[in-house]
Amino acid sequence: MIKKVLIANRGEIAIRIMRSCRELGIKSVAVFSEADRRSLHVRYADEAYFIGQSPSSESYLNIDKIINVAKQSGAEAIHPGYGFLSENAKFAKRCSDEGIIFIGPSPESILSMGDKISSRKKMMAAGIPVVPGTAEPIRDEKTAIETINEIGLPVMIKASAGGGGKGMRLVKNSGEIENAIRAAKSEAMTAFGDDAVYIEKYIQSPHHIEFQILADKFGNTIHLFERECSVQRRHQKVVEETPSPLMTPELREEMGIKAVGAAKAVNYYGAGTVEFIVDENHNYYFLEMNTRLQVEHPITERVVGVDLVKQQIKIAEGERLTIDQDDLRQFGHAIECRIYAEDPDRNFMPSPGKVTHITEPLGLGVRHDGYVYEGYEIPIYYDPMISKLIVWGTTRREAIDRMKQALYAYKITGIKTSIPFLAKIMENEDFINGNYNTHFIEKNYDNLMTKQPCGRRCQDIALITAYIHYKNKIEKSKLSIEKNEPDTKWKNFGRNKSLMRL
Amino acid sequence: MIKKVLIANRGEIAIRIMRSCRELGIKSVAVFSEADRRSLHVRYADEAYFIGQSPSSESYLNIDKIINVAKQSGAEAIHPGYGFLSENAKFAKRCSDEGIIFIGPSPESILSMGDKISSRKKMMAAGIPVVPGTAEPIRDEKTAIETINEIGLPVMIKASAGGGGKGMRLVKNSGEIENAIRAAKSEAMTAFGDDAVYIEKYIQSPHHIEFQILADKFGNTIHLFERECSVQRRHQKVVEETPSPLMTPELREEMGIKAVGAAKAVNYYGAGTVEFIVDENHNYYFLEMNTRLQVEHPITERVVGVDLVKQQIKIAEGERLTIDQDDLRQFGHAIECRIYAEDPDRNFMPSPGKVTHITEPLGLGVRHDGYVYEGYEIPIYYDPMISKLIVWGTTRREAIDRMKQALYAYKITGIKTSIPFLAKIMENEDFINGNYNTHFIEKNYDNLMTKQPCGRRCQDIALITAYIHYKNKIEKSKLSIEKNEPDTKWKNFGRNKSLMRL
Amino acid sequence: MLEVKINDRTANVKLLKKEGNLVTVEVDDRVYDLDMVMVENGVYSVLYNNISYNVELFEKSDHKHFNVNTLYNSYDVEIIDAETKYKRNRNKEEIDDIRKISSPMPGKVVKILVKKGDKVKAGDTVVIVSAMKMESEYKVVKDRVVIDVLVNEGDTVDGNQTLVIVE
Amino acid sequence: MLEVKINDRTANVKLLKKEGNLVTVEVDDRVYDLDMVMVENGVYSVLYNNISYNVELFEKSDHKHFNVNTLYNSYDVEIIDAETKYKRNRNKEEIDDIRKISSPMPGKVVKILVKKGDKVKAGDTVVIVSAMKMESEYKVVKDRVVIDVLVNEGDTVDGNQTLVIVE
Repeated sequence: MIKKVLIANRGEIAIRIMRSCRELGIKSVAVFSEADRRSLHVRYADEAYFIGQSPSSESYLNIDKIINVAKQSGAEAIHPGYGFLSENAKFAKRCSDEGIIFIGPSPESILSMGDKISSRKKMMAAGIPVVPGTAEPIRDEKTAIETINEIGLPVMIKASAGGGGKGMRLVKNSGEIENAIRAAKSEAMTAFGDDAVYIEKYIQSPHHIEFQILADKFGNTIHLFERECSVQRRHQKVVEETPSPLMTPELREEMGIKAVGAAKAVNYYGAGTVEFIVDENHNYYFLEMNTRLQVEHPITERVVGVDLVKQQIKIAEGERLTIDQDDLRQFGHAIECRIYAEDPDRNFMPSPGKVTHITEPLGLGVRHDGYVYEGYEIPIYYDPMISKLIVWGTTRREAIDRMKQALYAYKITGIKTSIPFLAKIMENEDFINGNYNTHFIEKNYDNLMTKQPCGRRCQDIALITAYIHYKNKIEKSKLSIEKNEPDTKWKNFGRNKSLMRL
Repeated sequence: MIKKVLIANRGEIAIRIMRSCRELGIKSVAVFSEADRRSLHVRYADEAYFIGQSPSSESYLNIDKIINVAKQSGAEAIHPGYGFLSENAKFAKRCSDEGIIFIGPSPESILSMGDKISSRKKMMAAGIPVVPGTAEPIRDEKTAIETINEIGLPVMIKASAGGGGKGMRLVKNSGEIENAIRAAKSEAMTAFGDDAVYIEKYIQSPHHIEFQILADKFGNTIHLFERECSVQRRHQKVVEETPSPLMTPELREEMGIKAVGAAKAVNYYGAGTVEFIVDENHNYYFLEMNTRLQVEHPITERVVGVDLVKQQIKIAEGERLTIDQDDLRQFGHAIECRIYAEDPDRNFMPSPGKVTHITEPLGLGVRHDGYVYEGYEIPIYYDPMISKLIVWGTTRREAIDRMKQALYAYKITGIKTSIPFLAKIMENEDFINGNYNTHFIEKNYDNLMTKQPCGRRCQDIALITAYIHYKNKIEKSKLSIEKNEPDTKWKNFGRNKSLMRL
Repeated sequence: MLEVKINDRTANVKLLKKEGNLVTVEVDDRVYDLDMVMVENGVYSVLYNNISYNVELFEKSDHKHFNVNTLYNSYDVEIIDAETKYKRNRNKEEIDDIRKISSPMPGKVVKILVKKGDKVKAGDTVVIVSAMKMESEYKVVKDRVVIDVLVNEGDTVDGNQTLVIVE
Repeated sequence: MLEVKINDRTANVKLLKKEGNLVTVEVDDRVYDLDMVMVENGVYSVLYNNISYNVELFEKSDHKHFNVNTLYNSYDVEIIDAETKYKRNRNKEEIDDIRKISSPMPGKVVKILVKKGDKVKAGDTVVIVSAMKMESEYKVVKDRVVIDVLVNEGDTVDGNQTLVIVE
């Protein structure tokens, strides 16, 4: 039985893990950098150890220091959270060498899934579909044509030395094939001095859909259904939901079986996520496996009713899974919005700074996983995500309405956040209709950036408030000068002191 | 379709109702008393109207003023919440006379259930068990003995003019009957000048268990299972949970049918609660029906997955229920703790005042319905309940662990609250074993009032913190006097102003 | 060095060292090395031997009386500085025999049962204050004479405000 | 009367009446009767014709610049008092032609690409600041000469702190 866990992380995920530890009666040990002395995870933990300077490389990524704290504090296990060392096979190995339980999969599983080419091969061997394409660069035009015919249109031709969109050609009609190959090769030669190309199936209207996996150390592997993660900005997930509006019961069952197969192919244990790309015709392809807890795990917890962190800990302790695949079902609908400290009006520039005031959304069907508090100064060194808002409703429509309501109630001043942008997503017609893929934000950009018009009255009320605040302040300041305040008490006290000859 | 609702209430329940209105796209109208200008329900509403002085009799209980605001604002409906006018048949009638929808049952249903004797008779007629006893006072000793034999032991003999425990006798054995009757009658005569007595079945180890009802205006009536409300202090509920640890599937089904029957017997529509007293042998008796939303409704919402306020609104709009009894099931376990502004160390004396700081519990399975915020001054005029903490877990044990964790994370300074007392309940062995009835707090009082011992180290840290705070303040104050601060800026500004001859 | 009173215990407290938020403090015979930061107004995060404590201070208006909450306990703490000592001595001489009757909670004066000059007996109720639908009666513990009544029925009063003075 | 600037609009604002939290204010040609209470530090509850508005003020250190948030919009508001007007006139004369390059967000200076005396062309990047794993490049909009570089690589800088001065 694990009695004490070191959480090698910070922010909301550190606190979320500590909560489950506390419910299990497990003591939690926090580590913190210079910038994080005031962070909530330090205050929430049972113990807290300083591990170095603010940049992550000198603290949260420093394996030696973290191992030292584990030994010093007597923690039997380390939970890495997400990010930082969570998918670092070396760290997982080191834990095992030092006799510390790493709450996550084996170093071998992490390595197998960490490398794109090796994991692709493993998946193909296990019968999991991957995006059709060439594994080796092609220099010969004829081979290129043959390959394209084999894969089937549409395809994407990419310079193998490539990047930045140069030497890339999308081919949709068979008449375009030869011209496209030549153009791509010549462009690649000019740009990179190498005309080798890759050919890959082009996925139209791609959806990013992932399956949550749980596996124990005895080979029992289950999935906890899907999460739809197609609302992305610059390949960063912004909104996630479950069930996916694209999913059918048949597709869910089939993909679930494949996801379990993917995990079994690398002897996976712990919690993990198998990511797929899915097109509108329900063709799906393995993308990668995240060998850790995901940011968006709470929507699964809400709809399936399982505490994933507790499951991770139990698996790490060597317990057998007590949940059968057949016991699980999805109840209602959950949506997560990631709240970032960023300014949507300034091209989503990060907005660290001091939180002067915060009102958190509460009530029926609302879960909020955050870490900032009034007076907290958000450091410049780490991820701009400050919290996650998770709502649940009996239907997708109710969940959207509830998210709108929760975003309305959520107020943070002092820093800029993505809340207004998220509210616009909840009001967007394509999103409401569940009619979206990974191009959603790009396609709806103008709509999402349009502000609710606020006429002159609204403006006047804003300026009057500032004016009255300013007036009151001057008034108060004048009174204070007249009355010789503040600090009268202290001055008098000073006088008393000298009177009494201390 | 209702487009605007006036909420004739304040505090957490006003906000909870407004949330559901917002999700349905309905505008909400707040009313507020003098003491409540800064209350959160005023800030959360779309519109807010002042209705009078702080005492409830001059504001929240003033029917004329509330009706006026409804008309002025164009609200088509009024939601009364709980307390205040929620079970006032006159108010419900007045709404109907004025063409305003009262979100609650008909005035007739309120009246039928409002009177103890008439509701008892109606229930007996409908075949709902009531606590066996006499409806009329008994003066004659022989009749008393016959009645006791009819009801069966144990019984309670009560002076009909009674009160304060005088003239009360518990009879457990048949040998005691005659003596007890004589003693009770003589004591009653001495105390009240009247020796008439009532005889009632004495319920040993009583549980307070209630069933949630929903009924539409077409006679469709369902129940949403039970709530166990036996943790009470001075007849006030403190902790509620669902499912009840006492319940069996058979008893649940049987009592559910009776609860639906009770509602039907008074042509009930809307949300309501049928309260029963249940003994350890699973005998149950109708106690009363609350013809409104209950404080503890969220535990039902969590376990059954239905938004009760939305259902109330839909029923009031004249919609048919879309939920069948057979669709409903209980998923997991939920517990509610009521957080009061009171000082458990001073005999639970109320503790109104200014909230200087608040940290709300967040995360998986935690719902928090509150209304106070940092800087808010809790008024002296209203109920001391400041919030409700509702947790959910897959099992009862997980829910208890989660509640402990949430109470640990919940911090309020400036006022005293019942949080430490609630934490002790969650750690109490009888509670953990689900082995409790309405005598729970009385029985476990010493255990619940015992503080976690905190040795000298704990004390020293407390006093050092105060000491360092004091030191820092003096230090800062000295610096400020030397530097001629604060308000230097304003003074300079004053100088500039005069320089510029304004 | 200062005397600090916590509940009924009076301790001698001395700050030995202070560097930023790292402090070394002597309390009677024990020395504590602490990392102590005020994270919110009146809320301290304290690390002692790497154990994390959250300490909340509720400061009374004189800046010397505190209500201090740790996880499970609540303490009354008083900083006894020279001013306090001075006042205490004075109090002893001048006003030792005057008793103030006050309510620890704010509320509304519902009923005043005495007037100036009345003689009251031990256990008599002097004033009733109501807050949040609950009434509290304040009584005298010994036979007394009412010196002054400072409030009227219907008044709203603060916590610890003097309502009646008896002798 | 004062001038108040909101985004690009300048309005004349005059307080006509004030009784507790009830104020009557004239903005240009319109008169507003408002019930306005600061409920939290910098957060106002405003009732206008019984409509409930929540207005959040984020006050800059000079007490005259505000970022004001209503439900859907965010405004920059400036109180133009006599001091501001005076400074503006002076600015025009003295430092009209000096351009300060600053980052609106706090962060760490990752790279400085110029030194004192350098001539830079329109569009050239002058300094790169990183915060929260994201780098932002700051460029000159016209051909300029670098007058001074006020920070070093690796420095942590505040939002709106001047990093480089060009002419």
